[in-house]
Amino acid sequence: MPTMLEVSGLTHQYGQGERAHVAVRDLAFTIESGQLACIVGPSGCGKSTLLRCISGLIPATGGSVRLHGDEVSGVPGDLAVVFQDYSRSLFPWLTVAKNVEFPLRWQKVSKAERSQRAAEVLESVGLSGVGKKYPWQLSGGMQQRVSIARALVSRPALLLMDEPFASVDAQTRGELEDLTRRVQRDLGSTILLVTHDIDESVYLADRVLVLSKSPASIVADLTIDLPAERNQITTRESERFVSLRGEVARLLQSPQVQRPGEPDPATAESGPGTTTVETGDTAGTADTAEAAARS
Amino acid sequence: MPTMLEVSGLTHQYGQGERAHVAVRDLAFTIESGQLACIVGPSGCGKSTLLRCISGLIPATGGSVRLHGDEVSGVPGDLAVVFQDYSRSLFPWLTVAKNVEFPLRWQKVSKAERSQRAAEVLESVGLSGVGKKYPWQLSGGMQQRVSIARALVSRPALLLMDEPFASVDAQTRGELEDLTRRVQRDLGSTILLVTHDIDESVYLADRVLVLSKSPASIVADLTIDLPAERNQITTRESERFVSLRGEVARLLQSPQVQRPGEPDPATAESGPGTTTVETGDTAGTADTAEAAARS
Amino acid sequence: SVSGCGLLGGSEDEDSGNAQVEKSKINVSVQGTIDLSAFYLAREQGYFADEGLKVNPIKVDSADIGFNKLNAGEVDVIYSGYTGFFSHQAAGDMDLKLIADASSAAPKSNAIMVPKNSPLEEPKDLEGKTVGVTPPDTLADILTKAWAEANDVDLDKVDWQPGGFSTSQKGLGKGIDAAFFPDPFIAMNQQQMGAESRWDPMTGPLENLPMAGYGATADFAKENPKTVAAFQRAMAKASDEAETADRTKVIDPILVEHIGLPEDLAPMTTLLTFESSLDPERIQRVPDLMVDRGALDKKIDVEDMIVPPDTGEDDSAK
Amino acid sequence: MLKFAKGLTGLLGFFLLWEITVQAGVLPDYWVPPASEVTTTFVSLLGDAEFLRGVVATLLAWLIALGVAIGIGVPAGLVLGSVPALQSAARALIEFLRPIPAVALIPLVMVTIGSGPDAKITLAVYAAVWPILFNTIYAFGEIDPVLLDSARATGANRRQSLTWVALPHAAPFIFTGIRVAASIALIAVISVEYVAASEIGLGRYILEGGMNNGHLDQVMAGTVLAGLAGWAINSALVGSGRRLFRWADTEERAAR
Amino acid sequence: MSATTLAGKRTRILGSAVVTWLVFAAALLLWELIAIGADSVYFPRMTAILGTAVDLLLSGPAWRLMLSDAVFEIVLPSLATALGAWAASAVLGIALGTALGRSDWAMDYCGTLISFLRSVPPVTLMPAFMVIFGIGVEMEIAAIVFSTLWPIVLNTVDGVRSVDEVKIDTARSLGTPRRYWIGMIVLPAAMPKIFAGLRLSLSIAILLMVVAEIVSGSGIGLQLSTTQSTVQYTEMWVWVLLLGVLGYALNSALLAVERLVLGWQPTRGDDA
Ligand SMILES: Nc1ncnc2c1ncn2[C@@H]1O[C@H](COP(=O)(O)OP(=O)(O)OP(=O)(O)O)[C@@H](O)[C@H]1O
Ligand SMILES: Nc1ncnc2c1ncn2[C@@H]1O[C@H](COP(=O)(O)OP(=O)(O)OP(=O)(O)O)[C@@H](O)[C@H]1O
Ligand SMILES: [Mg+2]
Ligand SMILES: [Mg+2]
Repeated sequence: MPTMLEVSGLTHQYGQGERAHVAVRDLAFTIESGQLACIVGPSGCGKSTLLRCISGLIPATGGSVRLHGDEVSGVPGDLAVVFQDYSRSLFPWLTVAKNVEFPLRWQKVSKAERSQRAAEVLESVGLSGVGKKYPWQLSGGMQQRVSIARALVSRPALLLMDEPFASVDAQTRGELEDLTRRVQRDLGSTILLVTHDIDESVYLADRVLVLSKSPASIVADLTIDLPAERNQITTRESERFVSLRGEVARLLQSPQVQRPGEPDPATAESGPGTTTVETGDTAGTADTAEAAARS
Repeated sequence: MPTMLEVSGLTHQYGQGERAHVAVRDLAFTIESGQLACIVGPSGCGKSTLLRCISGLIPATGGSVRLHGDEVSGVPGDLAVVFQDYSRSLFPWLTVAKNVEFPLRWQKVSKAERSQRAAEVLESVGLSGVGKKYPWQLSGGMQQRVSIARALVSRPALLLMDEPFASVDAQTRGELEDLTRRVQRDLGSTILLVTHDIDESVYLADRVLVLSKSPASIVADLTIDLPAERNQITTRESERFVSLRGEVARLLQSPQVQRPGEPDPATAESGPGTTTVETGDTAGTADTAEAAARS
Repeated sequence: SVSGCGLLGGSEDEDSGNAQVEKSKINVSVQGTIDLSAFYLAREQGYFADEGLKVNPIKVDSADIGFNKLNAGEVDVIYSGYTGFFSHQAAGDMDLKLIADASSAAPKSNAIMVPKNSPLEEPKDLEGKTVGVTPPDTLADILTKAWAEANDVDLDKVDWQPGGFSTSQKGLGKGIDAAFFPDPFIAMNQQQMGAESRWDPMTGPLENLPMAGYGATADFAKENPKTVAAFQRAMAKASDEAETADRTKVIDPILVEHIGLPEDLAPMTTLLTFESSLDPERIQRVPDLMVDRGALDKKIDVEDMIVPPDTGEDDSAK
Repeated sequence: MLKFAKGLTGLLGFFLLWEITVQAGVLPDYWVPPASEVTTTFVSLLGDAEFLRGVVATLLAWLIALGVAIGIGVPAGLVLGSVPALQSAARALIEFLRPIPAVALIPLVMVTIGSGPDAKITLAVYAAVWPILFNTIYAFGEIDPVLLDSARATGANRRQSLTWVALPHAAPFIFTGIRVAASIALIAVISVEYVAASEIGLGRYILEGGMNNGHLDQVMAGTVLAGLAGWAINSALVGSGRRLFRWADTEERAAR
Repeated sequence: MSATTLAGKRTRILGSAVVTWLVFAAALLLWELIAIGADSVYFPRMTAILGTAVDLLLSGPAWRLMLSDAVFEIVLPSLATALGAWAASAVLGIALGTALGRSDWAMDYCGTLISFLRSVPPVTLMPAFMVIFGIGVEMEIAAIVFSTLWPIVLNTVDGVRSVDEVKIDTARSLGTPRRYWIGMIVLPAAMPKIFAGLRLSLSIAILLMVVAEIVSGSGIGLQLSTTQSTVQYTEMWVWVLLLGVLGYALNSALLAVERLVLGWQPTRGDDA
């Protein structure tokens, strides 16, 4: 598969001088086209910052992000973002339907098709019939689903989702997870999804990137070798699932960077784990290790 | 234990005329002083509305809410709310520390004590050292924890929390859950907590209220008979925990109101469940059943 | 441009002249002073029309605005106190010509007024008091100070309040102890507040001082000699008539109708002397006085500024 | 309708106060004619065709001026609000020019563009553009960055985010700016007519009344008409604003 | 956070100061060139204006920083009047705006009156002001307050009314007592909009100062009317440009205050 996204040496620092805060330091990873990668990491470690840098909303203070091999500067087309702050990301002066149609405005899509696609995607997130309401007339979970619908409507090639299911109930969450995988399969979208739910990350992902405490660096890069077709009940009950989620949980709790060559306690313990370490940039990894040691 | 909160026949309708939307219909339950009750229910069913009515932020369109036996009109003192929209509920013109100190301003608390208490409570939510920053300089999960800290700092007798841990990572979440139970025990606070996480509701609660789809009515009122001292690992592994969470999950999936006398398929299956049905208001329950049938 | 729009009130198209004059329709900037009654008399009696002129008065609040309009070409002729003409001539922003005389000071036509029951007796009493005039180096300011100096008042000891007539009027008795007024302000102040005319400043060196006249730009005068002459003839006729006319029958109705004075007030005013001569020697007193008082820094020769009246049938005699 | 009645009550209260102060001799009636006298003059003026033509001229000039001010102020405000570099360059000149009073510029304007409609419109635009420009810039400063990011993330370019996100977000506050500007423009038009003695207009009419202080009832009647016109304009603006910005109407939101 | 705020704070401030002076210098140069071309008494050359300005304003003794008597007798009193009146109007306007914004009842009754009053041209009210307050500084202050009040009131009402619902709910749930409400929630949230009104009315204050001084015959306004009547256009321009300088200085001061007060705004972001 061709490489969709290539992040190398990515560093982002907020502010300057004394008040400077390094949110992300020297991150490096690549995502293949069509992959669904989940990012997990402690609160405040820099996940949202990472997504913002990838989406070009903020320019990284160091390193580079490449999409299809081109350096990202500015927001690339063909991209959609679900923000963590979903309620603030909806336009209060537009109805729900108009909010969802919003990204289609600058595409050559007829008005009729626009509203039809908006209705479809609203239905797929379980929100048929609220199109005429305003966002502030919806509950929190409904607003979050509107923002997911808005991201999906333009059928983006790259989808960045920041804790997209945090405010919906378990059942809807399951449905949305399945929807996400369906979108990945049907549209071939590449998806980067931040989540705090370890089960969710394993269930959804082809790969799980585990980040360290702030400033974020990659602790582990886990390939999820579950079958492509997943099922909320059977997949979650499968032995492989349970072992993988155990692995992610352990990695999150003991955030040690494994150096290539050294025996890795986590993988050694968890048996047939497929923990691989980002080896593309040795210098980067070494740096990251230092950073982790410092923190 | 004395009754802290008594909700009876509570109905709330947004808007009027054609655009009217009944979010909560004819709810009735009571919470004893010092209890921690979790509310679970599908997205958009009316949980946040219920909390807003209880806190007196919006007047219910029907029914009554009594605190310590007094009808609630206006916001009672001794109450704190963690809003679902945490990022919007923080005051952007105040630093984090000042945000947390906010509720202490009108209490007879000296300035020094105020900032000390704020620092303490910030530390207890894992946020020491960010007091001087502004809310928008924090990550989503950190903002959410600030709003929790602000609710805790005034040591409220009644604490209403609307999905308070939705944006924090698994480990922090566990710590915050334990903190919540500690607050309940140490301060004797009564806590009403909305969550989408079934495990969380069972782990945290003394009671779980399961709500139906919109308009919300009570599907079940489950007493959680786990030991008061809970532990993230052992409690969650205990057999009783697993059976209870299975029960809540089933209740959420098949939202049928059980009538007294009739055999309850859910409880019948799950064995020693302690599902009790709100029997205080039979007419109300009948109504709710109808509503459930309609939806 | 938007001025083409009729509703907005843009100026209509200029007409060209007729057999008698180069330009038959002329705009004249006028003020609210009572010596303009000669001008209105000329209009009412059809003296302008007889000369082939259609004269359109444009009322302005102060001569400054009138001069701006003259400069912008919005008016062709301006009525102004003489000091205004000489200030502009000296500044060089316009080359001006005087084309008709209007008035000179008559006894009691101007006054230093004091509020009712004022303790001020002698001009010297003004020292230490607030005296209302117009902005420095403009007419009332020059006149009042010239008069005060002639009466041995130390000008530095007086607190001059240069707000102008309207301001002096409202402040008289409330912060202003005395003020220079022309009519109709004099009559109005007497009638409304019982203020008194204490001194006539237009005495001694200022007696019969020329007060106001009509002017145009040199260019206008050069390009429209017949028009100017026609205006001069009409104004001279009207001024002479006004000077001798029956006050109550002729002048007062004009004051009410055109100057806008209330009916009961019009007869109470004291008229200036209507002048028709445009005599350079007489008028020369004004720029000389201005140079004296430091309002002009160089001498101006009135003779050069005057368009001598063309007295029609006397043409050959001249 | 009830609201209208309440508003009218407030206005009538003011007129009553005015009448009483004058009648009681607190204010001399020869300088401030009593409300009743002004009202009589006012009513008689409404039948005066010449006067009404003046009013129409004034209102038309006002309308054009406000339109031009909006056309300049809003786009300029959006651009200045979103491009800080430009803002600091422009700010110097703007802040320098802004406090220079139109009154001081009247002679120059008269010399360059005369005292006709062009002049009053120019000066009214000059006076009215600032509230719009300022409120636009400030509204822009207040915008939630998450909203802008959301728009950019959907592939909207700078211009598109400006028109579709910044503008609607700022709209209610810009609208307040327009309301402020509307009365400032009216004041400017009338003032120019008054000071520069325009050929026709409400200000011109007031000027004639005030000359020699002869007809202060006429001055006051003209002034009252200016106020009433401003009120009518404002009501129209508020009415359309309520329709336009329903979503921002806090009362609507509070109607739970 | 957003791209608009990315440039470093220091470089931006430095850059903006340089840009500011460059813009000024360019404008002055342009003026000089145009004036040479136009050759009109109405538009004297900038060098002439600046020369006159130095004579008028900067010819005093060294111990007074060269400031001449005119500065102390004309400029400073005028400035004090404008600033004092503006400050009074700010206090009054914010108070009134807050009261009206928080009460539907009050706005119902006063809204009409306010929109009536704020459309009344202050020029035509000058006679009334003169009669009520006499000729002098009180009348000038009254005229300035009357005109600067409305933008502040309107913007405050707007700001007070558009406080985010969630923040209001939060404050209510935290039991914020009435007396703290305005100072701690309403005003901070409305502050950006109030500042827009304050800045706007600051220049209106200078404008009305001139208008009032022309009628009352004092200060800078008198200089303007005198120089106009006596056709001293170079000097008139000195006063006109001085008004610009004063306005610019006052506005810069207000901006500094604003930066302090509104520093919390994310879009102001000296941190992002
Ligand atoms: N301001 C409002 N105006 C009109 N309808 C509203 C308003 N707020 C909420 N609603 C409606 O009321 C219903 C209940 O909303 P509520 O926020 O209480 O749900 P919830 O149970 O908290 O959902 P979630 O878990 O998604 O937060 C929803 O259907 C919503 O559309
Ligand atoms: N605008 C900002 N200015 C300064 N610091 C910021 C800003 N935004 C974020 N930060 C800091 O950067 C760090 C990373 O923030 P980020 O939002 O990327 O975390 P996150 O991984 O998304 O956390 P969470 O899971 O809680 O959302 C945090 O410590 C935060 O305080
Ligand atoms: Mg985040
Ligand atoms: Mg909710």
